[in-house]
Amino acid sequence: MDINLVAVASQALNQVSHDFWPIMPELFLLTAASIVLILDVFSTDLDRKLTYNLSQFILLVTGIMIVFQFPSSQDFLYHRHFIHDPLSATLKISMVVLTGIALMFARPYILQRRILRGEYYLLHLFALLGMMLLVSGSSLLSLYLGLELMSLCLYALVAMNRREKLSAEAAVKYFVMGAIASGFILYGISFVYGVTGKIHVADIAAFLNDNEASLTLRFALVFIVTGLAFKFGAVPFQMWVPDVYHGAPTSTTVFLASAPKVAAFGLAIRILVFGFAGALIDWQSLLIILAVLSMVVGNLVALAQTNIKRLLAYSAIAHIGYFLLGFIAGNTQGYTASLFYILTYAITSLGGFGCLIYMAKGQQEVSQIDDLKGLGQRNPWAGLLVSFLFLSMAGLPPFVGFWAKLEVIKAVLNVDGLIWLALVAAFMSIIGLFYYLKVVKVIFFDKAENDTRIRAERSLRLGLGITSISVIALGLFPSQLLEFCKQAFQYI
Amino acid sequence: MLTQIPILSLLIWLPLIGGFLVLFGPGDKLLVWSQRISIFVSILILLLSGLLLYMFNGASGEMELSEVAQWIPSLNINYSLGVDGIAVPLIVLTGFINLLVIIGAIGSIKFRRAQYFSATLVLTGLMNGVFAAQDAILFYVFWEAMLIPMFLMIGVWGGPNRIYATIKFFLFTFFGSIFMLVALIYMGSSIGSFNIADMQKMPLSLLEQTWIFVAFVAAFAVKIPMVPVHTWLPDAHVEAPTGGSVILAAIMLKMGGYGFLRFALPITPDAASEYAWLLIAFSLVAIAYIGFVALAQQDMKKLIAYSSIAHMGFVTLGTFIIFNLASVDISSMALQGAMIQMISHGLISGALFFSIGVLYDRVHSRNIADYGGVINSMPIFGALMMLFVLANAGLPGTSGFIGEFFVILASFQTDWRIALVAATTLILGAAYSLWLYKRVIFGKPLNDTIERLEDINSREKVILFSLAILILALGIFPQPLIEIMQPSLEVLLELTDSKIVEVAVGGAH
Amino acid sequence: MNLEAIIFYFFSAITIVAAIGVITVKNSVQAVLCLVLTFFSAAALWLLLEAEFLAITLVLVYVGAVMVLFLFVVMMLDVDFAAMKQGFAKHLPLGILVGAGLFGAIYWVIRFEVFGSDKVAEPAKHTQDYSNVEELGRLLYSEYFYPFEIAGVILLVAIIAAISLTFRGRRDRKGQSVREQHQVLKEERLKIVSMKSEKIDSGDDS
Amino acid sequence: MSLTHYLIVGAILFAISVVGIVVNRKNVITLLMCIELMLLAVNTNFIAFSRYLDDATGQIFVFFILTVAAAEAAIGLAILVVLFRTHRNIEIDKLEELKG
Amino acid sequence: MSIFNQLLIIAFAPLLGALLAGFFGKKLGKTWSHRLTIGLVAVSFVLSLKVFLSYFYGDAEPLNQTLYHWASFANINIQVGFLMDSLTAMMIVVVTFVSLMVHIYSIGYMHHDDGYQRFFSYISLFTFSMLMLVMANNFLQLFFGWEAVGVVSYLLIGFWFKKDTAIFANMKAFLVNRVGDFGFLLGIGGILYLFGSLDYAPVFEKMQQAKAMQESAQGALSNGEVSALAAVGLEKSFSPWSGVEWSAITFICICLFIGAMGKSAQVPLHVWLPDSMEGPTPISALIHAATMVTAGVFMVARMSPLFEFSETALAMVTVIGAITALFMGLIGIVQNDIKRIVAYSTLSQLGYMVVALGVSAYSAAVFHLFTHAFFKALLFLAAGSVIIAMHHEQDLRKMGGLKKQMPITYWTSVIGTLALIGTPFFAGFYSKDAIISAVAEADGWGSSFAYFAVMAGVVVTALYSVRMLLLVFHGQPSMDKQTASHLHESPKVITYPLLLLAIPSLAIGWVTAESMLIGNYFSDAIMVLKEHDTLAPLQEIFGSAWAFALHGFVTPVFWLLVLGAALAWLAFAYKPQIAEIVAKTLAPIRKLLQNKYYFDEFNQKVFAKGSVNLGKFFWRYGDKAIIDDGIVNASARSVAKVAGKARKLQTGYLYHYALVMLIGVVALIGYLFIKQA
Repeated sequence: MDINLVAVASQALNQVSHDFWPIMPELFLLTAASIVLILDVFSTDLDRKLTYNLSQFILLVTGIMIVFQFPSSQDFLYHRHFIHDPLSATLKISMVVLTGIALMFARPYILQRRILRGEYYLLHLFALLGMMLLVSGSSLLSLYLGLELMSLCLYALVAMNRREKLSAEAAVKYFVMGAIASGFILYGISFVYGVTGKIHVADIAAFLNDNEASLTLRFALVFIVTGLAFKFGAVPFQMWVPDVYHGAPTSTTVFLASAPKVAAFGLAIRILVFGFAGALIDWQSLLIILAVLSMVVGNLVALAQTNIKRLLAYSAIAHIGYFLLGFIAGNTQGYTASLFYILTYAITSLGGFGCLIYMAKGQQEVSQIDDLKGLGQRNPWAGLLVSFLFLSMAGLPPFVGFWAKLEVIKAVLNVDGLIWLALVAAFMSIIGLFYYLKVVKVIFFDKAENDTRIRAERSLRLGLGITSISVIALGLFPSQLLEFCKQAFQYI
Repeated sequence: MLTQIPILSLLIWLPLIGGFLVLFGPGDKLLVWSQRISIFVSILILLLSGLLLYMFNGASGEMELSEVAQWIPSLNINYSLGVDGIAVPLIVLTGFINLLVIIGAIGSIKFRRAQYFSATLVLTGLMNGVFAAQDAILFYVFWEAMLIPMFLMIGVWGGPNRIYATIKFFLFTFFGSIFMLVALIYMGSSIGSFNIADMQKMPLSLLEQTWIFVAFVAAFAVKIPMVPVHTWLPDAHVEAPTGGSVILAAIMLKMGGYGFLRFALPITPDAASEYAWLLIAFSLVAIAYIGFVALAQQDMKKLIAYSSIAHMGFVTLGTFIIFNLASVDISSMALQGAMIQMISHGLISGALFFSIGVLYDRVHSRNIADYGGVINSMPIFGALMMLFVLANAGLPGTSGFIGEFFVILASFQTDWRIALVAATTLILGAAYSLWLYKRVIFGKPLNDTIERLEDINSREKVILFSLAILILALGIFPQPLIEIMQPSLEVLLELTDSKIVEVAVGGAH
Repeated sequence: MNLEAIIFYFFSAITIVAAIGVITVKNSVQAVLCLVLTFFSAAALWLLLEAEFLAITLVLVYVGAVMVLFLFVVMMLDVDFAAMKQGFAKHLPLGILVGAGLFGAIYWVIRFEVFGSDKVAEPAKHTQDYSNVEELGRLLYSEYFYPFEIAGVILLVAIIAAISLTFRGRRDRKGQSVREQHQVLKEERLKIVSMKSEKIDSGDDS
Repeated sequence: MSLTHYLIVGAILFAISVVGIVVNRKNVITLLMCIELMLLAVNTNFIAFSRYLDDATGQIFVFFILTVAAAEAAIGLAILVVLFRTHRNIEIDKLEELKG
Repeated sequence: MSIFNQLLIIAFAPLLGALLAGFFGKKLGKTWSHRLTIGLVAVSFVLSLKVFLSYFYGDAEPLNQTLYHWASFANINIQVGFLMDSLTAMMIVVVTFVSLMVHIYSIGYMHHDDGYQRFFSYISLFTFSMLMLVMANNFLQLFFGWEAVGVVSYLLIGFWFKKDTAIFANMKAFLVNRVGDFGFLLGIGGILYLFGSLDYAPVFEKMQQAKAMQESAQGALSNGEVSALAAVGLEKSFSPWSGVEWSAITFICICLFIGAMGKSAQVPLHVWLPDSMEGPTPISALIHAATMVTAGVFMVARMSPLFEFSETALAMVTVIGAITALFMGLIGIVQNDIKRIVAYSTLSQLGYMVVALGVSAYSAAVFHLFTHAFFKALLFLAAGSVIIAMHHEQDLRKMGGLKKQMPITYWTSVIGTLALIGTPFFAGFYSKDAIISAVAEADGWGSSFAYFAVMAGVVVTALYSVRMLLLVFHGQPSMDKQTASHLHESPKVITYPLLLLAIPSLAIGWVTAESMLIGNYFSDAIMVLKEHDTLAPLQEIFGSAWAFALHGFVTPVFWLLVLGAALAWLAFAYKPQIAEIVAKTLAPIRKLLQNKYYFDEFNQKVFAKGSVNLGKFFWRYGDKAIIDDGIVNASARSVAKVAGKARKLQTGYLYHYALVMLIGVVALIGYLFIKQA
């Protein structure tokens, strides 16, 4: 019996070592982050330069690893809890890059505010880990755990500015609402499990292939979609978005508005497309409602904002509405469009929130739109770059936001009977344009209160530069990114 | 060898690169160099435009000097350029106006001048792009991108109420064009190509055509602008700096007309023919109603802005009247009228806005009541302005006459009542133009400021005289222009034949 | 009514009443205790469902650890609980309405026609040699080793986060910010006060 | 006892937790407890399904949910502590600086 | 040199002069400016005379030649070219001759003016424009000339741009003319519609065919006119309003005639002409008496092939002309401004010409145009001479007794007046008598009224002409002493043109009358249907120019003339009290006349003010209130309002957030259930 056990164990080990490669980036990230965690505890460097540099280095290596093990097939691993496919790799690369840029913005911000520093970077890394696991999850369980890993890190990151009242308030709101949303998703999952007896997405898909979706299953679907919508920040589950974006430390907002959205996209694809493809009609109709509401409410309320962070938050809500259009189309082209949309939006909003850090003077936060006054005069380069970002959000050519809108509208137009949705999107983008223009107006037309040039840290300049240059560069040559998004869906 | 020059690309990218070079190169610190570069680039653009005229053959009426490169293969969107007889004159006009605006800015823009140059150059490149694009999405990219420098131009260098005006301008235009984008995507994705020529050939049911046509009208009617979506124009003009007004009036408005000719007519001929009466009606309203409104203006720029709307009414009238015309001759006449009206209005309104700029630079008021007797101190200016005002009133012998003449004559062939309403411009146009002239230029000098005004300097002379010469030359001998356009217009007329293929009803007999 | 039913109804009733208590009692300490009661009775229900391991875990881990943590925090924070339930009754109708609506919706999909005993028959009870712990353990370490690892990471993160949020070390110290110093304006630091020049009386000091 | 019975218990718990969240306007701790209740409802559901499907997966799922809930509770309470330190109270009513 | 080249020189020599004087006036100086322009106009005149004589004596063939293609595309071909025939030849002589005289005269008249060069540039430019108008061989060029003379007239009326009245008058003139042009342009549109071309030639050819058709089918058809048109494919018709049907020809003719009404100042579009006297006097002579204002008459005569086929249009022409002839003359009686009297006289005489057109006596109309150009220019220039002498005083009541100091002016004025009132042997007699006898012959609609008007007009003409002569040159001087002491005859540059113009005023009638009135001088240019030929009876009584003049003494016309002159003498020289008594007894009529029938007031209030107010109304309520405030800004506001309201939903309270989320879930579930059901 002993021999038998050894044999079984060695066999298992063999199999494990054989299958180790696909999850290598995550393992590396986890291990390295843990090591840095220990290093950080013993570090005497008050600025935590080492931790920051190591974090960026880890991101770099992780990114390289993902590129090197970029899959050419779709594999379900670890008892089918893990999926290794181009989509997951694509999303992971994007998230690594976005996290890296977010950290660039975060560094000077937290230095200035003396926020706990080592953990701050590390929580980013753990959140990234959660997102990576999330987008690779292929069972409801692994998806749930990935989601929670990400969310818990984000809750903590929002609360990190411990002396700031707003930050604490935001954290409480985020946490409570997030927990409720998790509860909803779980409740939905429990019914899915109850009806199908399965928790693997592939099994659920198979079940739906053989059986008609019962009312109970669809009911469960509503709960799951609700949870997804919450993570995206789609109306009517968007209430946390403005408050959290506003209250959180700006550096956290930068992060919050970028990579987690991409991860949420992965989650949505895994559940809705991999799992519930058979119930497409049902979630499609739900998403249509969410999309329309998001576009309308997001754009309308953004119009009334004077606080730039809230404005961007509402704009984020509106963008989720557009993003959902691609999803609604329910075909590869649509998902590609949505991925393109969410990626470009993540880049743009990184820059959009990042510029607030860029503009901040000392401990003073940039909170009101009017704080951007005269940027174009004080610092024409920066003014131009920032307005590129806002114009891109408005969906104007030649910026990348235009292609994103074009793609999703095209996706919707290809579905019969949804032309009206495209028209709604078009109409709401007019209102959207108005408040983006308001920002550009403040940047260029209003007189600056003082003429001092802004001297920002190199990492800030770099971050802003990267985001806005990519916004225009991708606007001129969107083809590569489009292909990048397209290949992610080659197995769907 | 000449034929191998990618002239259209050059015409688009040279000003764009020049503009960014000025902005990020010398900037305002080395203003002289900014100025030199801008002027050099502008002259180069004008020369290239001339070269374009030379290279352009035009006999076939088809696209020429085409350039195609893959851009976004997955969407089948290409960087595809080409010009026909409709686009060439507009591109040449753009090059010409660009140079004048740059020259004009040297004296009248007092701050952030390098940025102004840069905005102008960028704008020029993008406008050339609009006229040269043969891919619908490429067209749209230029079309929208163009708004940004203009938005900045009005917003930064404009008058006191510039922000309202510039945002209104932007939103109005965007409002129209976003629906056009939806229509373009719709067509593009259903035929798998965004090539305009393919769209022109694609079969569309009447229902589809109607919706697409509505989208086109939304875009182009705002741009041109037609009543009742015209109110952005007076505001934008009033607040814009001189150069901005000139570009706006001389070229941007033309894009609306160009769009009708390039998109609305050939792509949705049946819908256009179905609703031509409506557009004709709105054109007539523009001519008569706006004529009266112009009469009531107290602000010079606003007056000219309204007169622009009235004049653009002839463009739309000429464009849509063709659906009521049976003969190719008269249809050609209508389209020729519309096109010539566009070119001519580009020159005349440009000249008028420059003239107002000349006055504004000296007196700092656009209010008619602040002027009077300018001719006493500025006789040369007065004489030139006389010509422009008369051209604006459609005097034969100036370019302003031809378009109106052709369009009125052509519309008479369908219904003399249309011509009757259109011809009121003869009276109204003369009334507001001459009344303006009387109040501003004629009379005793109103006050000391007016009495001591200096006549136009050599820089202003270059601008105004060159415009005057062109206005007269075109008025006296329009045939060269007509010859360039005619073949393309005939091709266009063929494209406006009904698209709807009668499906034979299966005989169950 | 058999014994199982009696037990079920008994513990269900306690669960629900205790749960209602959680949201209605004024004192937070009492509320936590209500929650503990809920968990206990729920554990009993779980036992009925033959989930012995989880029932025990719920009591041990959850009641033993998590609820104690709750109590700890409730007592640590110096909160005036007397004022904490004001206006409760005012919002109750709305709450009940929403809750009833939600329950109604849920009920519709789980009603007896869907999951009743004639639709889903209760499987045979497990035999005596069945070990719930063993089955779960086997699954957990084979089929579910991957989620298990993730759960570990989640706990790690929870530790990091909780510590970094609550730990009050002397890490928030002052430091210089080069950037801030760069952006300082003269006016902010230097105040030029215009003063009358003092008259020098000639002759006095000479 | 049919499956429905257990599900109804779960549903009632779920509804109570939701009502608690909506009705409670003062105490954040109660909110956290309501969330625990909600998870309890979910867990009950899972276990009931697990029993009636005769499949241990549901119980495994509950195991993980319990783990996560514990971690969640820890972070939630930590945030609560932060909140108390900045606001000197934990009343939901007073958390309204962020709005509009 | 071919005739075509001569025509080129005739037309473009004045343009060259205008450009030289205009652009290089400062460098050329005053002297060289007038030398150049006069020289070039003189060249033009000499060649014109040569051409004219070749037609008058040499029976030269009409010439129709294209200069260049202005616009040609598809099958449309619009050109610029010259049509030279008898009518044009006559016109170019009139234009260049009067222009030349005015050029010379201006040397003296404008001597002290700052805008000397500019003035010469303008009048040369005018000459060019007028020549382009009369020499046109197509409607485009006609319209070009038509508008160009209007513009130069505008510039010249406003020549003294500091004078408020001048710049008001010039704008008024242009705008009123534009009203006419409005009709004219529509007429051109009709031409294109009906004939498919803008050239004269195809139009006239078609109409000749129609004429031939009609003459061959005379009597066989009850409605010959229409069926003849139908036979050549011109039967199209318009319906201006429901129930009324106009043939296309009628429509075109009426439209064209509206143009003529503007240019030739026919009621009610006459209002600009009296005001145009704000311009320098030479201008009034050249533009507002001799040439430009007769363009309308010329045009209608040129279009006689069209007008002949529209009884309706002809009737309208007759009535309008008759009204103008009589009622504008009446105003002349009460005017005191020397130039305005001449202006009203011009209006009245234009009315005569138009009446003649209306009764198909095109030759008579054109002939009157011809003679009138000379004597009216003469009268204006003489008036100018007086005005200079009076130091720019134009009020008759402040003159008197100038005969002694200004003999040349006086005698030339007398000649002009006699010609104007139609004294036998003078130029005006032939043309006016021909018109009257043609009107008498006519039997179209309104012709009897026209006959009354022209007969009464004779009295009126004599009355105001003689009155002016008496008040200016006879009687007691009423000017102040300062002026009186400096009175002297004008310099030679002024008197020579007077003398030169006096010669044709005196003699041109009996030289040309026979050929132009009853001969076939105009036969290649003017088409008259047989049944419209009202001048035919004249041939019987005409005999020779001499005989006709003698016959003139026994016609009632002559006695009416004498009556008018006698009345004038009685009331203004013999017993001025009579005038006062009459004025008192007919006070309301006098007031009406002095206010020019309130045309100006009416136009000012209704059209000018009305348009501006309408514009303001449209602007305020249409553009601003409805479109901008009502739609654009209101929608922006309401969006902002909704946004503000929606923003309030984000209360900041956690439980609200949870509630919204919950409601969202319940709603989605509800939606699912509903969809299910």
